[in-house]
Amino acid sequence: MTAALRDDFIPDAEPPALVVDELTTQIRVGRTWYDAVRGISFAVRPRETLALVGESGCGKSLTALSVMGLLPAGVGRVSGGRIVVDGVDMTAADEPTRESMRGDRIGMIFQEPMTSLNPVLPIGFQVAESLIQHRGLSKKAALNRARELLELVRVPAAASRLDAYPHQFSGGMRQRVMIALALACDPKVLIADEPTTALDVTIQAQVLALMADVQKREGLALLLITHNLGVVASVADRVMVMYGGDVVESGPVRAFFARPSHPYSEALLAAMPRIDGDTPLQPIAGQVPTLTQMPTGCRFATRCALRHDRCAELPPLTPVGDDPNHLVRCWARMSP
Amino acid sequence: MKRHIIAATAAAFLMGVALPASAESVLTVGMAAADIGQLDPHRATTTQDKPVVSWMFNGLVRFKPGSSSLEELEPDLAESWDKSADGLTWTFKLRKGVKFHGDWGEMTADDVVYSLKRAADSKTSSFASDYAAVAAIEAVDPSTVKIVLKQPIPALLGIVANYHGGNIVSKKAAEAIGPDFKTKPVGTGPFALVEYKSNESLTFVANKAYFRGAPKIDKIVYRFIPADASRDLAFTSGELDVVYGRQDQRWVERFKKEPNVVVEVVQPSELSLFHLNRAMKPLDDLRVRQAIAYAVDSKQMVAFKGAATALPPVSVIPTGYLGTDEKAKLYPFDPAKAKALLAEAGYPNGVAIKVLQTSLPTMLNSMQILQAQLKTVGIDLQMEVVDHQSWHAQIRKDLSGANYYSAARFPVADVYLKQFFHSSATVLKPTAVTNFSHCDVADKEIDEASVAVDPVKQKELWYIAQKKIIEDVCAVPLFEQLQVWARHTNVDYGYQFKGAIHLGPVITEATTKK
Amino acid sequence: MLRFVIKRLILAIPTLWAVLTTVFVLVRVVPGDPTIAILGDQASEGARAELRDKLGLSKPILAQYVDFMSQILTGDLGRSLSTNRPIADDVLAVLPYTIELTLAALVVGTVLGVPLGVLAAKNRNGFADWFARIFSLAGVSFPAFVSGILLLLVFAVELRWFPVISSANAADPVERLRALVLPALNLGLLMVAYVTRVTRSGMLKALSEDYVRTARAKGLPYRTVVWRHAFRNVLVPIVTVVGLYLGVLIGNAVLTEIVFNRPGIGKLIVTALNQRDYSLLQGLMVVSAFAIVLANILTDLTYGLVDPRVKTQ
Amino acid sequence: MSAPAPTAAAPRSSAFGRATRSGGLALGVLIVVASIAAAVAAPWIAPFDPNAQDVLLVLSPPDTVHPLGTDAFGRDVLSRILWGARISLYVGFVATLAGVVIGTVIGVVSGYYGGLVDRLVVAATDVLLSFPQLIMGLLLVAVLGASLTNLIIAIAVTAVPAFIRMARGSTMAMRERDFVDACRALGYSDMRIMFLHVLPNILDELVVMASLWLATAIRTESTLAFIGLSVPPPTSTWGGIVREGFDNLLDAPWMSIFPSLAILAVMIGLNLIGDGLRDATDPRSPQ
Repeated sequence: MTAALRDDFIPDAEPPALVVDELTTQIRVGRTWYDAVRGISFAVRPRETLALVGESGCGKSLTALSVMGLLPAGVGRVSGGRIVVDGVDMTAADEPTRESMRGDRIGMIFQEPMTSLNPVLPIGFQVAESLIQHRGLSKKAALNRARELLELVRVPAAASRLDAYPHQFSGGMRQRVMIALALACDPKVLIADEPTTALDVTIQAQVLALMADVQKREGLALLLITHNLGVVASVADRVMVMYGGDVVESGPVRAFFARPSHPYSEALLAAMPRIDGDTPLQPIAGQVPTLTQMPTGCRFATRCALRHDRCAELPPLTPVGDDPNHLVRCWARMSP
Repeated sequence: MKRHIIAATAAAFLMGVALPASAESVLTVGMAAADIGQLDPHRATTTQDKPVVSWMFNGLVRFKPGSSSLEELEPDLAESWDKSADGLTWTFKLRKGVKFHGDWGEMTADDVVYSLKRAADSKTSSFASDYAAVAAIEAVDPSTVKIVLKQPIPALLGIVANYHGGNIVSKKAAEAIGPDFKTKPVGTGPFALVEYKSNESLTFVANKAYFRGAPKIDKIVYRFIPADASRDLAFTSGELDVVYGRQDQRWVERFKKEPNVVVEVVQPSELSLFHLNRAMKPLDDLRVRQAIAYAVDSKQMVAFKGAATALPPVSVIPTGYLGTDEKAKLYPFDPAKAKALLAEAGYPNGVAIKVLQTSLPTMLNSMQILQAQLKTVGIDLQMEVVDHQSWHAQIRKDLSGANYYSAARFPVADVYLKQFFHSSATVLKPTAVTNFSHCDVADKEIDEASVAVDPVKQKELWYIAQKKIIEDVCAVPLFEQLQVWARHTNVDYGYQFKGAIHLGPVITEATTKK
Repeated sequence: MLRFVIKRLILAIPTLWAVLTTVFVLVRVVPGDPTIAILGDQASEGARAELRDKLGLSKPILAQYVDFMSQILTGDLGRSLSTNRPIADDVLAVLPYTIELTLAALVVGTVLGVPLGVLAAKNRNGFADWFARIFSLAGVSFPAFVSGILLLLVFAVELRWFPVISSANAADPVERLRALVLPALNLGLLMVAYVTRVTRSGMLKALSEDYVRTARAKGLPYRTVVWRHAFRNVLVPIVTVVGLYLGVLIGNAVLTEIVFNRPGIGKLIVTALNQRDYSLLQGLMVVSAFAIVLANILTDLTYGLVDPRVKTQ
Repeated sequence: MSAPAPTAAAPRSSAFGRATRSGGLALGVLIVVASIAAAVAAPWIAPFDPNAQDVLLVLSPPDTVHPLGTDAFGRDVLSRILWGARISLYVGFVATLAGVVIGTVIGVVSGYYGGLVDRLVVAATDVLLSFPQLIMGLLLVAVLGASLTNLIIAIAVTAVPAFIRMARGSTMAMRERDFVDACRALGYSDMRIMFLHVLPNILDELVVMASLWLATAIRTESTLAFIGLSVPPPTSTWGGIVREGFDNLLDAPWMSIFPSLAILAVMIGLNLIGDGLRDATDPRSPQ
């Protein structure tokens, strides 16, 4: 029984564009491989937005890279589970197949717009490149399409800026270029890893709105990786909280915010600044243990106020209350 | 000048392209030097200069090709000559119809007079001192030249031979070309210079009007290849027909084994002398100088260099010169005696001698052997290594405690003795040449011998001079080295190559390449 | 761009002046003078003194300096003390050889060094990495005079692919090119190690950059990612090294020129120094220093081509 | 990431494998330390007196008695290489050290103060760089003669501009950083800021560059030997042996090749150290 199979949140569901099943990703430290993502499962349907939330080092970016097949060679590897993108099993596929999927049926936007674009290549070409690669367009046709894409993401005077270089663009504009780049081949799945973190607040909103707009228009399945619960609240359909490589809680956004159930989720919410601002911010005590020092059971145990003896054993994901879509991994919060 | 280079380059280009290689006979000669020294025959003194001068010029008489002996002089531009009974007046009858290279016309007595006067003038010649005894040179008629001497000299024919100052240049050319004559020499020889590329090569073409007949070789390319190994490889690969060989046993053996190669080891030899500075401590003490003489094992030196190319020294003058006397006994190798002498001189624990040394590898190598030999008797030869020109300059400023110097000279004892052992040649004097030891013990004999009319008396004086110099240990002879040249068998010089007064093979009208 | 070049050239004048003055002073501090080279070692001290007067070498050093500088200012390099040939002629005769050797060596160094560096970076700590690093170091560990002879022994004497005497058939363009191969290889080896090192570390850095991840996320084949995305960014340090070596090679060409029997500025400088041909040496040093200045300007201009962030104002 | 002893037992890999994966630095240190040890121990481990000539053994090829053959004077090449290591390594270390110290001090001062001082330094550096090294070496032999000291000077002189440039560049970058302003605000003297605050921050880079420059210095010695700038005989240096071997390269290639291999080994060692240090100070590199 996996979470993905139980997840039938949208009744008239199309088949999911992205299915991740029992994914385990390992990281090498010295000569030993450590589990950095432990058997996580989820699915994202077209037009749906799944937010992956957690502190840095919790494994959310690794999950994204695993899906893309972009784990740094020799340092990270997928050691178990299955990743299916638009019906293609990425884990079983060879590298050429994965290459043909990346940028075509699955796109990704990275956190750092300042460094994610190649400084020595013109913007237009960078957007056009995947069209030339996957669609076999001529350079001219691809550049023409790139201009349309840049217009789509509202880059002003797109036509005249095809030959411009990244350093001539502001951060927000660059992130728009990144979005255009990721969308170039009309992918089915888009992964956005902290797409707005590096941007000014006002720009953040614009970029988020743009993403949401494009997603609905293009029917994308969006996997949004963020540590910002405000962003989650505003754009996500569902949310999944990760800690130390485990999914500790997942569910529809509304249910999650209404009843955050894992102690870590609670702590995250408590640490989030609010507009009303009455309650003082509560930082989460302690730090995420390093990979080499992870507890074997519940990985949050070292920082958890509700810790008890059973926490030495990993709790299963169980429904919160009677909501089958809202799951939590905690002995203390498990429904009796 | 610029036009000249362009024209020459264009000519070379045309030759290279238009003429198939088989059509002309090109002789390529490889020389161990970075560049030519001087092409002006009256200035040419280095090993790389002398052979090419011999291809371009003639003297009144010439060394028989393949010989380095004064006994074998034969007519060249002069057909015949007479000398007066007192030996002071010489009359030369010139060959008629001899043409200079290019358009510089016929050689006449005027050219001979001009050339010999030029050779006698230190402003235009490096050999002026050879002509010190000449009182007058006159053209009697266009084909007769008279030379009058102040006093008899040991070998007058030697100074009018095709060697050093005796080479005859074109008066018109020398006057018209002026200072550029040094790169555009004009002579009467079998080959004429057409191109000089700095650091690279000299190209000569046959003088079709050569008075002994048109040369069979059409062109000579004389290449400067200073690196021994690459010169050897170019010879092995067939890119050189004739090559200057290393004065080294292993070199000779290696090339003797190669097919179609002839290695020729020829006279004259260069004598390596270790000049001891008698004006500087500790070599101002005869006993220390003698200790060095006893400590030197020239047999071992020869063994290091190899018996094929090196000879033990016989005197302080190279073997085979007119006046070299083997009776003047050298010190035997006797390290015990050396140590005893050192102790007697007050150095029982050894003594250090500071010497300046050139960084030229061949000379440095010889010094290393000497250094090791002297060390066994407790003499510490401390070398200060400087570059070659600095060394030349500094040893002439009397800055070195002793000095290793290797040289061949005109093969008459007089020249060697005067330049190296006569007090007038002592360094720092205006008349200085290469007397580094401040030797002055045989001035009287050297001077008397140079004006002696009786050859027996003359030889006797030279013998005494050598004996005195050896006894006073002005210099310790180390070893002699012969000249080594190799050619491919398809090259025939046209004579037996046994001696090379010009330090290299004379390429004549008879030389062929199949 | 023209203005940039002119400005740089003007800025280089003090450098050239300083080089010239330094050379002028140095060669006069050096013991020895041209008289031995011109007169030979049998000339008397008196004859040599006469020649010194004639060549103006016995004038006060300041007067000589003034003469020299005023001559240079008229654009005349003067005449060689030992051959009396105009120095400009000698320089022009060898300059093409120097230029072709230097450029060819740069090409060799780059063509060998860059792929080795990329290969090493792609296979970090793998066999290829070790091979590339050791091979490139072997290229510099053997001094040029030894490696040159070894190359000649194998390729010119045993295999007969190339001539031993590089300048023998200079009039024939094909032969001339053929003769250039071994010297260029030999001289180029000098810079392979450094180019490999810079390329490798640059590539290692570039391959870990975010934009490389972006490129991979586009589904580009790894080859394309490596060369189009990562490598393009390493061009700047590579150009820096290559530019630097342009100067280094001009100076280090001497050994290669000697071993392969090629004329060249470097070899001429050595000869001039060995003969104490002051005027020739000074003239050549001006040319050599000027060439290095030009090389620097060329390097800076190239930055503008390989990196859009650099503008050559 | 700091790595405590891993829990999973790592498979024992070969020495080479271990070294290549993470121990390049260790291997480099091993090579260099071994070379230094050989140099120091030369008097005890050299099989022969390096200067003992033997006319019967001239240029004899390698055999069991003379594993690396003999030279033109019948001297044992192995012994000469061992003894030569002393001079060659010494020259390399001292020349590099001199280059680093002089270059860095000038570079830091120049970069820190800027202005006229800086301009003069830059101009002087340009002039130095306009002299090709070999020409500089030739001039030095001509002016000063060939000696150990002059050899060191010739090599150090080429290192100085490189270190000036590096130190100057880093200092200029550092000067813009806040902590320098903070130091100034605290009233620290320029000297103190430059050498107690700026210098330690560029030290990493300096050490890496110095290790690589040392490799170059050891190699340069053989090139300079060719033009006559070496240590007076009979003292042996690696470059000197290579140079002497060149005269007999076609008869006795071992004379040039073995010392060249020694140079290669040390260069590899120093480059590994350089790379290792760079990796250690570069936060991007894995581990």
